[in-house]
Amino acid sequence: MSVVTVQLFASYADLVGSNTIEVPIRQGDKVSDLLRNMRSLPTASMLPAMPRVAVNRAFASEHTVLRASDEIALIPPVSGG
Amino acid sequence: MSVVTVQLFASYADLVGSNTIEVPIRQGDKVSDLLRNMRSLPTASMLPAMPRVAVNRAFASEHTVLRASDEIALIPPVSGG
Amino acid sequence: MSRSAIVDRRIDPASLIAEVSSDDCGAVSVFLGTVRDTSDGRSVNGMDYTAYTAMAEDELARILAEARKQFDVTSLVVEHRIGALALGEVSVGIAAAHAHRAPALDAVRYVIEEIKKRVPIWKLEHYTDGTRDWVDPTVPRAEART
Amino acid sequence: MSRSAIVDRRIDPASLIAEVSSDDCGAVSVFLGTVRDTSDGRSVNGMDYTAYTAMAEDELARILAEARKQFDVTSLVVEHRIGALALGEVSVGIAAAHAHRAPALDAVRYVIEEIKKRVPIWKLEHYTDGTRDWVDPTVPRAEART
Repeated sequence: MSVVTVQLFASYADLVGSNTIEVPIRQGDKVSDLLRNMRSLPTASMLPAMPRVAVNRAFASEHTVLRASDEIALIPPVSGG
Repeated sequence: MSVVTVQLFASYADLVGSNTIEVPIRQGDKVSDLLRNMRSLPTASMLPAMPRVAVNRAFASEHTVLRASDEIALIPPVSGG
Repeated sequence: MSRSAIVDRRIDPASLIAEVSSDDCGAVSVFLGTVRDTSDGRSVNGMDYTAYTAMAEDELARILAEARKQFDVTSLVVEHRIGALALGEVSVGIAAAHAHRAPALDAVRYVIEEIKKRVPIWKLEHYTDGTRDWVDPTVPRAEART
Repeated sequence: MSRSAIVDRRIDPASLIAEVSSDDCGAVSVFLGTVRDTSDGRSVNGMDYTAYTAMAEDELARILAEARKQFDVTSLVVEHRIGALALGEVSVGIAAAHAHRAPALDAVRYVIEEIKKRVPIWKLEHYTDGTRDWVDPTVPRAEART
């Protein structure tokens, strides 16, 4: 097991009370595993079960395999423009 | 018979060598009659047979009935914008 | 507000934007037509725009009225310039504002498309070879037009 | 040219227009998003825009690349502002130039539609009753959004 730091923004940061959340992952884990692991954390209880995830500054699918060095973020529904 | 002054613009004015052309009409004549009368004028020989016609600053159909007081113009293909 | 005009001075896009903007609008759309250095493959160094001004003003006003009705846009302005224009100068400026983006974008497109079809304005292109010619969009040319 | 940026200063539409304009273009299209005084029927007196800036810049660049390819537009610029904005201020400015009008208009519309879908920027509305709320376009509200 290692731990990745997941960036939070806007409403998600407000819901968690922090700009980041630490989530444990195993080697070979995918985005879907990260989200499952995250749901078991008490600090993440307010977050939606299936948020959009960005890996290395691009939207990722649930099948994307994660590495410890990846830049990972949860993306709330966007409202720019 | 009376005579109406028809305004010419752009390429049509160049073709006729004048900004206006005088065309005879009868009471009750329509736009189609005006054009037929115009085609018999030597000065109009360079103009197309069926130009777009504006009456009182709006496009008119060939069925529009003309009055001596109308503002009449021939409208070459427009190229504004 | 709604305003249309044939002008014989420079068109200022910032003024058009300021004119349509208001706090109840969330979107402003702008279109500018400018003088291009090429036309139908020929090299251009200027343009004269001439109009049947009285009718052109009426026709522009009718087009704005149609756009206001069709897209529910109330803030809409258009200016078309006549006279001699240099390369890069703005020949037509259109601005629309609306609470939401789609009507603002649609209204501006409608106005420029209708101007191209029915406003009695004509351009005389000046070519770098010294010749001049009236543009006739009804005659097929080598290249699509702006 | 093509340029995208997240900025924390005023957006100047005239600068964007100047940036995309050139003598080989006959058409410039511009879209501005501005802060509106009403949202979902609630009275608004300001807005905070926040971004995942690194990704937002990448995503804007990807959108411009798509627009350039899809519409053959090479002159395209977009700036999105973050921070505190007052009513009427410009939050996003997009400008495109092309030889002809259709690609310039299409490119600008594409860019604003894609920004609304996928650029990680969020707005916190300030209501005149003193409350604040993150805007969530995925939640149905009383009124369509800009």
